[in-house]
Amino acid sequence: MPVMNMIEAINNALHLAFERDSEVVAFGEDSGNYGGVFRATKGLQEKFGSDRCFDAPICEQGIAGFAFGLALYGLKPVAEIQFSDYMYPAFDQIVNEIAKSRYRSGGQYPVPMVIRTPYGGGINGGLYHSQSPEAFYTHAPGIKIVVPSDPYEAKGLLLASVKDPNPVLFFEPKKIYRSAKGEVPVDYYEIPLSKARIAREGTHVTLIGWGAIHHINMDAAKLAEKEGISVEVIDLRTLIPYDIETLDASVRKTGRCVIVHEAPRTSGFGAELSATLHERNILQLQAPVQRITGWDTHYPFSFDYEYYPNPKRVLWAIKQTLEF
Amino acid sequence: MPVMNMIEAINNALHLAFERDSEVVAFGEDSGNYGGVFRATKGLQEKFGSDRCFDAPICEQGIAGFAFGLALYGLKPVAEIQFSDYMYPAFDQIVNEIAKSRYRSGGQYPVPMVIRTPYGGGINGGLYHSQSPEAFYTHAPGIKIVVPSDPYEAKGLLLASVKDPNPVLFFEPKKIYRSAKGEVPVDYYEIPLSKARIAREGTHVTLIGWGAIHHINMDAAKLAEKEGISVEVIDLRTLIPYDIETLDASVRKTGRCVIVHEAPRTSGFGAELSATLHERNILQLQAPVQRITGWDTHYPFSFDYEYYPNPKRVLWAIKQTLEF
Amino acid sequence: MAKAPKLPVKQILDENGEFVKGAQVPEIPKEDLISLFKTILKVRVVDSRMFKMQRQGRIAFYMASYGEEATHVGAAYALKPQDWIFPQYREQGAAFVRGLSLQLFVNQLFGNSGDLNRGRQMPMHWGSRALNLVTVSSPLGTQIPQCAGTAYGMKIKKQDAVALTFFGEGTTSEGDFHAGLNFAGVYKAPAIFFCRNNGWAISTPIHRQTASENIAVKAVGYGIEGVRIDGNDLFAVIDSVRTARERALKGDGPTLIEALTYRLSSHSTSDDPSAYRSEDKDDGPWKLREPAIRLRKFLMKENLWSGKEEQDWEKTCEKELLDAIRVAENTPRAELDALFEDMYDDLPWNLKEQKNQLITFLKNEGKR
Amino acid sequence: MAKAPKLPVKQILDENGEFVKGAQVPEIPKEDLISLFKTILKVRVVDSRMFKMQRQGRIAFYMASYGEEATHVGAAYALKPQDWIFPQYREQGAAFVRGLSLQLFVNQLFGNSGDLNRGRQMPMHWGSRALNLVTVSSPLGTQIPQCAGTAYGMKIKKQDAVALTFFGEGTTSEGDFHAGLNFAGVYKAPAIFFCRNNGWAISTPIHRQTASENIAVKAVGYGIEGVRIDGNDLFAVIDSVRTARERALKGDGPTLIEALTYRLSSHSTSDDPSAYRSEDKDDGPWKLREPAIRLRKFLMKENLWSGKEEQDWEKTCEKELLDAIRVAENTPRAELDALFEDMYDDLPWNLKEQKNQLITFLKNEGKR
Ligand SMILES: Cc1ncc(C[n+]2csc(CCOP(=O)(O)OP(=O)(O)O)c2C)c(N)n1
Ligand SMILES: Cc1ncc(C[n+]2csc(CCOP(=O)(O)OP(=O)(O)O)c2C)c(N)n1
Ligand SMILES: [Mg+2]
Ligand SMILES: [Mg+2]
Repeated sequence: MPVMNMIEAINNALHLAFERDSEVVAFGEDSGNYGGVFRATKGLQEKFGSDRCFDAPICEQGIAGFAFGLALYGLKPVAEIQFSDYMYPAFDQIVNEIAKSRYRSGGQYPVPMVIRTPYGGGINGGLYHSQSPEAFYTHAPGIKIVVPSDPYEAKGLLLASVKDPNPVLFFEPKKIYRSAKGEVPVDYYEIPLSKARIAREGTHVTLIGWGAIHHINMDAAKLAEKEGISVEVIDLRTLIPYDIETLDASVRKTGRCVIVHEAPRTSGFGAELSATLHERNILQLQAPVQRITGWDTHYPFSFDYEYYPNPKRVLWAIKQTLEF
Repeated sequence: MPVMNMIEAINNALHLAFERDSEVVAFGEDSGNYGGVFRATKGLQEKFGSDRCFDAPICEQGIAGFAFGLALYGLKPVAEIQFSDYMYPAFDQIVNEIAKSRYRSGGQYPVPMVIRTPYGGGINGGLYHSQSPEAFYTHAPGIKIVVPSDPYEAKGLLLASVKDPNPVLFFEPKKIYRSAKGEVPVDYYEIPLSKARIAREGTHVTLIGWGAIHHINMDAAKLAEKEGISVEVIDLRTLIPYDIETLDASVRKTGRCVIVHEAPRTSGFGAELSATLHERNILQLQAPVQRITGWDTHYPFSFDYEYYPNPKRVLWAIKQTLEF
Repeated sequence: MAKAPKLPVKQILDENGEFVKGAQVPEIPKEDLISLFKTILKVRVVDSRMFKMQRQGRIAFYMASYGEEATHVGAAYALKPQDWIFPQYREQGAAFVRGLSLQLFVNQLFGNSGDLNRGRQMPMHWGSRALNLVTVSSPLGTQIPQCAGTAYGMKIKKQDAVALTFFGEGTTSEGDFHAGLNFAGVYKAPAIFFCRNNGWAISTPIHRQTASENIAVKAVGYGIEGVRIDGNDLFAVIDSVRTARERALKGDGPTLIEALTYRLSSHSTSDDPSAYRSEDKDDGPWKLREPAIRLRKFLMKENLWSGKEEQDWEKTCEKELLDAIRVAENTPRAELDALFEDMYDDLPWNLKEQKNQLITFLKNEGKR
Repeated sequence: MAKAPKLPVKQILDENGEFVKGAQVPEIPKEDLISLFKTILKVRVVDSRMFKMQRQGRIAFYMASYGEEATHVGAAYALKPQDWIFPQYREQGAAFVRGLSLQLFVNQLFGNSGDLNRGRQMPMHWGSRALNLVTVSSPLGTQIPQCAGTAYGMKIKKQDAVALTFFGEGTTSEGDFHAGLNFAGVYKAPAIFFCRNNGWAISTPIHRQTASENIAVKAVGYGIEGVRIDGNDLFAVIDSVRTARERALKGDGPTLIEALTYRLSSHSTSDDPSAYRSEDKDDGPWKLREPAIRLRKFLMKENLWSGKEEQDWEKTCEKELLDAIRVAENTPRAELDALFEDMYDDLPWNLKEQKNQLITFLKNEGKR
């Protein structure tokens, strides 16, 4: 099996999706001739023509709306928003249109489509190249939200997202676009949505994360192990609709839970998970569910280390939870 | 003291704000000549001229961006978004610009301004005239979020918002625009932001809500009283930054808590409150914090009764909490 | 100096029901002309009845299109069934031309179990997948880039089809208008952007909406065709849409059509125009210019129509409508399932739990 | 047929440093011309040094403006200190003209404690309240309606001031462009919309950005003035902004200026233009047209400048810059307070708690 980094795996997935289904099209700012600023769509235009992979004008609301129209007509758009920090101009099209079309039309007009977008910090990107805005979209029922954590995951989840009959926002952790490497089958495969992955089994505490943070959590689990703490690490993969069964089971087993995300704490997706896990498992919980998150500030260029959750901060929360 | 409904109180507040400070301006779709589709800005143009109260083109992103520019230049814009369902086109200006300007400029460019917008269901408005989108904005630190629950509150909180040196989103519960009536002093007064109001003291359970839901909660408390249950009802008033002291104290006192909001459950603001109250008070809590909310669907025209939280559903949650 | 190009307002049938001298009259079979006129009358019957129904509290909301009927009736007629229509909301005539039954239309107003939307939307949010009539959505302008996307889909799938979207002049201020026309221009998508310039956006007159000389010149900024027509002239409407359709299919790109008309009705049943405009001064002149007058004159002159026929037809419409209303009022509302379904292709765990919670609650309350 | 009006490209100083025959030459004192040319050279010194600094890993990111210097240097010069500037990001010359010191500029690149932004933003996000220079913000186009708002504020406060915003041709596709120009048009706000049409938006050439004949004609859709100028001609830039400023202050409304130029540099230090354009074919002709060549010729012909002076000046700039870099590199980064402050005018409870949490953590880690 070849080793790929995350961008390569995503690019490979797109090539396969294009081959299998001629109705798949990809577009976005700089997506066509250039293959995207991160090169995720590299080679698609060359191979499949500029009808199917093309540049969009700089207009995120247009990109989302245009994708909606393509999806209505039976095509399968995989649109790219160059940075998730720049997806907000498309917020209305996503929240009021894409998320609502199936419902408001009584099921007549579903809009299966994918919006891919790089997200996240840890790259000295400051306020506008570091955001992790997934939580905003978790409050907009009607869309699915997927966040892969490594190349293998990225390929399988992206192919499942393209096949899914619902709109999917696919958040790609750009921090590890090139650094996360792993063996990836060259053939087509899917990883089912809404199934979390227990990446490491453990008994003392459940640690939940997604995307690039999953690696922080794995590192924290290793640090914890040295101190005799057994951490169960869950890669959530799909945020909406998420895999409550796996979470419930793990939390009931360990009785303790820490949730980690990059986004600001207040109303981050950790809040929903924490509230729900408390509601459902309070009798089994031996400590309150803890959140380690970005602070309630914007992403500060010069304080990347202090802002981005790191394994030691996670370990610290794990210990607090255990000592509670 | 005259009796006013909520629209009258808001209109009165705006008139006072315009009189006290010539830099206050108000605008929005149909805000000028017509005085707004709900008539909140009625009489302002006539009295203060069309420089200070004027119609905006139909373009929410423009309204928010234009207000930003006015605020930078030292004016105090009070912009209206006709329905909060239509605020999403302005999401980028609000989340990436208005919320971030002070921070990103090192404090050089704060943008004190108010965006007023009617929100909420219970009015047979269907998907696009019923939304209660406040939670989206609670994940965007840098702005304050205020939701008044009656005419007296609306006037005092709006005047405090206009005076506040930070950007404020002011969500007005249109369901009770005309039905909520009460005595309102004609003179200028402010109600401080970030202070919750204990509207009814109680000992068995804490009930938290805001806006129109506060009345549902008061009704639920009355129903509960008949069954011998003493409910402490808190009107949150300001969602960001909220009054943690009052919440903590109440929850520690009662040991039980129900949070009610109209918005869909997942990642609604109830999630943040629930997570935080669990984290801080788990040892005092005798039952998990419950949430009564809109369902994780869009707002369905024909199921207003089934969707909108009602006093009986709240009572039901209160009892579940007590029986836990 | 960036002067706007002068764009004449094309008129074919004048206010007196005469063809304008020298005008190229589009070919329209006589029976079609009659049928289109009948549709205009039908829209009026429906509009005025439904307005009253709202006043009686029998439906929650309504939006009439009095004075603007030629725009939507004519534009829809000029299209082919495989063409898609993205409405704004004030184009009920297009729905009727497309073949949406009165029953389905009325069911939507009631949001009952016969409503194609399963009772989920406010009145005036009709649509039908079978008829390539995209369901109305309230947020203004969102349909414009969507229409561009569908049109591009038609192009790359090499279909003999175009996509047309309606919108008001007020909606041209939205960012989505800019997005949609620009994308369509760049990709030469076979799209038709049909602007009903009815002078008002609720209380806001067009000169406070934009300083542009008119709406059609906005086409210049997108490198697409722009035309102005008398929107109360059915012939001009049909002609302009046909021409735009041909251009689009030839690969010459999209057209922005500005149809000059006037909203003689209130904005909606929630609106009171007397608070912002004068019935005499503002509306007055337009009452003489509304589309049915001249069409009636024309048809009568041609002996294709008579007062008697009009009375009969209106009665027929009224009766059909009252029947539809009766049926709709007796149709139960949608099942509770409709509250939770169609969020996704299936029901995720949270919705299953919430549905159970609601059912339990309703049972406890004796409501089920 | 909506034909775009023909808009000639105004040029005053041609590629050979000669005045175009019949051109009205704007009055610019000789010492100002020299100083502007020096600023252009200074921008080049800074750009090329900083580009290298990024390659050496000493700063995180940079964006050069090679070939476009006349646009921002000239436009800023044509304004008055009370006028506000809303930059996009590639207008460092405007910052220098306004008086932003090299030290402050470099501090921003380092995000150290001497940075006016308190180290919070990526490099190239300069700004200064004292200089009416609005801090750069990465989201494209957001500054355009903001500029309209500020300009309107100036108008209703009856100030003798205008607001100018810079943006690239790619940014004209954003909805915010539409919003800003439309609002400014309706309110006749004293705004100047200055588009640097440098041909490319990262890898996307202008013809894939819009099908519009050019950018300036987009003014037509907003009922505002639109002009095209040679953006590599400092005289034409100054002339156009002065004219726009006068119009604005007379109450004649905003102007959209399209300055034709070319981005000879890469988009940013993250970009590799060889992947999407040819240095020979695409860039080649523009290398001969860049703004310094003709200005140098002109000044030399007028005996206002010499090769020796240029060498000396570049050395001076280089030295001043190296000094500033040294200082910046030795300036500590901002205090941790800067992470939490300026979210609001004061620190709410959650930020206080979070700050304490972080400090405790860092202390535990021995990092504080
Ligand atoms: C995004 C958005 N903003 C505001 C509204 C509220 N609104 C509904 S109709 C309307 C006026 C639309 O005017 P126009 O486009 O001219 O269409 P007309 O009603 O005249 O047919 C407004 C402001 C909305 N529905 N969506
Ligand atoms: C809203 C938004 N979308 C996308 C980007 C990413 N981006 C940064 S610069 C750029 C190209 C801008 O081109 P142009 O406006 O022509 O300016 P130039 O760089 O040529 O000076 C893009 C797409 C962004 N910063 N903001
Ligand atoms: Mg209109
Ligand atoms: Mg450019």
